[in-house]
Amino acid sequence: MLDVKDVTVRFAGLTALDGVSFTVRPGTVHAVIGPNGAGKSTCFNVLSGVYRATSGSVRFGDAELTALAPHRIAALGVARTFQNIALSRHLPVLDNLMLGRHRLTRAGFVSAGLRLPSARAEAALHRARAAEIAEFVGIGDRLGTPVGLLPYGVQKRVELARALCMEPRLLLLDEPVAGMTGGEREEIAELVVAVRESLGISVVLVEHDMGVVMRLADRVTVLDFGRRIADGTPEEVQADPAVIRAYLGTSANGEHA
Amino acid sequence: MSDVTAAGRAARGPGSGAGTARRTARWAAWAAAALVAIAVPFYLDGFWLQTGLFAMSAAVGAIGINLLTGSTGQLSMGHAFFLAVGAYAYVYFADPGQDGAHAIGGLGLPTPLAVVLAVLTAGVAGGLFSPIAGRLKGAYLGIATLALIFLGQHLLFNAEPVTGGYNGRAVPPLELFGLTFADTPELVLLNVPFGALERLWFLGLLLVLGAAAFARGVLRGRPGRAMNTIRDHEIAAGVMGVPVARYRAGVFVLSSMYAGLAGVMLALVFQRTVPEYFGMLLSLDYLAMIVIGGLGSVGGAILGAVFVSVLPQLLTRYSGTLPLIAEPGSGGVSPAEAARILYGAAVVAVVLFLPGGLLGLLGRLRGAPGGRRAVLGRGPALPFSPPPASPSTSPTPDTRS
Amino acid sequence: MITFLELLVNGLSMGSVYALIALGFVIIFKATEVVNFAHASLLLAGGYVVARLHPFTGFWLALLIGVAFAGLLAALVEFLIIRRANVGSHSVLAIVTIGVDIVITTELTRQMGTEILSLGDPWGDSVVHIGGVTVAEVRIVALGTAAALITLFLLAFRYTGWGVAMRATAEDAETAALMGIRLGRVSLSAWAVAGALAAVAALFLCVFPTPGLDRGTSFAAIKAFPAAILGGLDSTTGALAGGLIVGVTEALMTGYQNQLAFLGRGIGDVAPFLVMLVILLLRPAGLFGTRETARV
Amino acid sequence: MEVTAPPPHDGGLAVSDVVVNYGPVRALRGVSLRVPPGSIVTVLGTNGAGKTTLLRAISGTLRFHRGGIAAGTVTWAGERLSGIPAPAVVARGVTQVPEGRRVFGRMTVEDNLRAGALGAGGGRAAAQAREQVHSLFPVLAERAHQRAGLLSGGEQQMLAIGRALMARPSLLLLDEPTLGLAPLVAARIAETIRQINADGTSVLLIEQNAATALSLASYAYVLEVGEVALEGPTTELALGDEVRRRYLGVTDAPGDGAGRPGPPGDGGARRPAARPRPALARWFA
Repeated sequence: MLDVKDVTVRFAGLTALDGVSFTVRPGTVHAVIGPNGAGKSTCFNVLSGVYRATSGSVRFGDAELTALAPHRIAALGVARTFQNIALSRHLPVLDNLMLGRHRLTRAGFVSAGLRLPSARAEAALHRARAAEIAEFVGIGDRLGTPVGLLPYGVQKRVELARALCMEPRLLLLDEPVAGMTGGEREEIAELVVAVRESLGISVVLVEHDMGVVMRLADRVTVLDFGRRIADGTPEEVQADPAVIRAYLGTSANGEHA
Repeated sequence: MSDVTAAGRAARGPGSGAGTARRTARWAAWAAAALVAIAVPFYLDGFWLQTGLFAMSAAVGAIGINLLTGSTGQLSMGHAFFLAVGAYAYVYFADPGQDGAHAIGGLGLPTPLAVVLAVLTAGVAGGLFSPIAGRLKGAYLGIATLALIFLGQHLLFNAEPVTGGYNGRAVPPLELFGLTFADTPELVLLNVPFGALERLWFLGLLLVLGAAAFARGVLRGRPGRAMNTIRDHEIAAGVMGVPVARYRAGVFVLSSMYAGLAGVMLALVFQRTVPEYFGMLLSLDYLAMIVIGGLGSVGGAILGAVFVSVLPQLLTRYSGTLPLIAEPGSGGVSPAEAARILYGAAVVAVVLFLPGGLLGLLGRLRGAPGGRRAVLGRGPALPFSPPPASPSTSPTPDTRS
Repeated sequence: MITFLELLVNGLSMGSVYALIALGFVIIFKATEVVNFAHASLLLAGGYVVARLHPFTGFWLALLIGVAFAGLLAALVEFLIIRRANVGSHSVLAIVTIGVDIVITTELTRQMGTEILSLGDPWGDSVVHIGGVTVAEVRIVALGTAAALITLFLLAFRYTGWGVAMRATAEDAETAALMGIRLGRVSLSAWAVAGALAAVAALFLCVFPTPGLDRGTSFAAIKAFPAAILGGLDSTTGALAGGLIVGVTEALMTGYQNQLAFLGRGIGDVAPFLVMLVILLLRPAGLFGTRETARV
Repeated sequence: MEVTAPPPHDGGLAVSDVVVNYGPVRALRGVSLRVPPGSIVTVLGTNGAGKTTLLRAISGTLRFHRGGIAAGTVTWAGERLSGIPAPAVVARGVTQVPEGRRVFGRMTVEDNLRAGALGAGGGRAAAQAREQVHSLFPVLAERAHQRAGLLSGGEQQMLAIGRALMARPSLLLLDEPTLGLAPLVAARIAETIRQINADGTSVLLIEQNAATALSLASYAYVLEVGEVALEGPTTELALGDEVRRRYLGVTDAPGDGAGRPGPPGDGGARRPAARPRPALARWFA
């Protein structure tokens, strides 16, 4: 379904991704992991069109993503969250969620400005769905609060809800549990499982918390220095000496293998 | 005045007693304001009516530039150009023109049609600039739009067959449903002679209300959310499916059309269009209006427009009794200069001490519902604020690759 | 051909003056990320002080005081307003500088009224002949002075500790602070230097063939804005190139306006802005500007 | 290196009950730690644990991120660091090497080093410091006139460290110095850190690379969601399963909450959920 092939990204002399390939099968959770600076965020930025790949291809269904602008990729049903929250702080939660409905709604300047019945009906329909998704994510009682006033953990949930509001076919989650407490992590992990089970969509996950990764992922791709060093089931990856070396450093080689 | 969305209303609890009371109070306030607005022409003289009409025109223009600068984060110094386009286009479409030594062109169309076409022309002019308006952002666009001012002045002075050159052109009065917005034919209502200004007053009120309602609809609806997100986090907007460049260009066009309408209103009140008026100072006035009133909201734009348009007139009217201010022409600080200095300083003061502008101040004074907004309101104090610099506990992009 | 050369020299001379203004504009932007719309008013202030003082102090002392005054005024704007406007966004600061501009310009034009003030420069309207080319002496002086100041500035930028601090701050303010660089001082000095450069430029905007300092001078100064942005707001090289492009374009369009009559009178004043638009269409970040890479 | 537990003392770095907020977001929830004079202490933790925030609180750069110390104090050699701006912290002998190196890429190597010396006066001290840096990293002398942006990752890291040393710090704060470096280069950096420490500079080292950090430092703290979750001498921590579990998610007993402290048995993904899992219907319209 999502096929990443030989993707290379170079910035001014620096190779951030070097011929990375992996495939995400429909309806699975695929984790991309690796030490800091391994190229995971670059990878997400390529998938969502924020960066343009120097070479290589990303196919999603029939579409080639590497040539598309971010909003065109969004139109294909690819949603993402941001590691460093990217919400409008002044706007209430509901408005942030409604932004997720942007691609599914049509109201333009004229119909919104004149409040035509079509625009109002559309808004009401989608507000209801946004509220439903908010409920699902556990922020149903915060719809009217400006996002900037919410605690960090809740803001992360708003990010997730906004991405779900796009009714994606592919969901990219950039460190959904970073900076959360143990209990919160459990809940978010539960949510991701629930998303996959109830919507059947594919999820690509960048995450540092290996516990969460091992629990959620069907398949794991490990990056280091922008290269793919391993790819397999969580168990296989966990036992891979190259992975252990990447994480614990050279001297840990013998100790933990 | 408040710009609370449906969500905001929901949060306050739709059925709560306090909510109902507040709503009633708000209706009462609106009704009172409407009564006052309707009564004004019966009591005030022409000077104040004209001032009020200027303020109305300014309000329409300010709403437009606030959509661009306040809500989308795009700075424009070229607003005066689009006002000029609106004003001159109206004259050109409405005036039959004249032949002879100083031939002046004109189409002599029905005046209401000329108004509509003038607004559309301003929109087209904005659209022609869209390759730049869509690709540049923030203050960069501000400098680029300086070009429009200079280009505009050049055209106004040189395209004499259309603009009348240095002398400008007389503005044909508007005729709507048999009513002419001019001093003749005479009309007396309740013992008050109803001249051009009195008649235009009500038209102006309607136009401001319409413009405000439309802008608010845009801001509360799908386009408004996209605009705010472009301002707050451009990349997120793109990833969420908003075509950022197209939206930037679109808002620029919409803002130009507002300016065009403001230009038409100005022309109708002033009854003559002259090139000098549409210079850079006018653009600066508009930026001052929206900062002083409160960036990003319709109410703020209107408040700021009233402040900036009425202040010089107030000072003129009372220059005799105010210290430091001299009568015009006597060599001291003239009222117009005093007004400019005052609102220039007001811009600085608002950013330093009054985040949210006059509207934010009102909200805070009113307490309760504004309380939260004053802290983190819809009409943000920081229109271009970047995404929260460090929302995460480890805010540097730790995984930046 | 002779006309062309004369126009070219005059254009380069004006261009170097625009470059001085644009350079200050760029320095402020690099050091503090503020687009300073009050720059023209700083220039006007410097020129005004020179114009008022020279009958009493003589030209050179007046110039010195005028330059110092503009630098001080700029520093004051930074210290009292820019530094205190804790808005977290540099674009809001651009609007604040518009407010500052309105206040200073209004007050100065009020003081000037309709007068045209002479700056009392010693060059007057004398001309020099080089080959068949006739050029006003003061235009040569302007070119020389601007070139010298720009060279001096670039050397300081490159070799002094101040220059290192400026460049480090421009690249990465937080890391510069980690190195112990005082950002407040860097920003204050950037504004002061920019103000001083603007005052020097004011002199050369108001000498022959211009009648003197008047209300229109700040509009002449505004032509440095397209110079700065078409070169790239964050590039000193860009400011120089932009200034020269604007100066030469303006001079040629004005000089050949009879042949360009179909474009209307006064096309020379508009030309710099048209050039800016064309360049921005091709390169939105300007000729030498850097595009920021998005970080998510 | 014989430190077993940092004893209470007046010298060294003392971070006491520091709470840091970024607006409504609390990033550190009362962190205390000590770096005795002359030692290397490391802080480990996953992304978002608050490691970088801790360094910012010490170096005075929180304000660049709209953050601030809400409670607690930071002192170095008895002098208070909390609440003073970054240049003043440098003046008191504490210099940070930022994460991701952040060399001034458009400036030459030489100018980068000059920038580093600006906080500590100039003159002879700077010349001496430069000599020291050049002897520590000969490559920086070779490339003095090259643009820093063109250096390799490892060389940039050396430059970042060298630049910080130009201020002649008595305490060096290192934020992930081996980030994104090849193992051999990382080992070289680690060796340098050891040498810098041997020359008398105390080091607070933040690392993801647990093995490197534990081999360098005498004492380690593990941060988790803004709190110190674990601390101890590195000799004890290195062998413990705790670190291994935190970093690799390796669990000895299958399914025990995936190696994090948390409600045990609170539902693993592959086991029946303890409480009803929320559900969301697909959307059709």
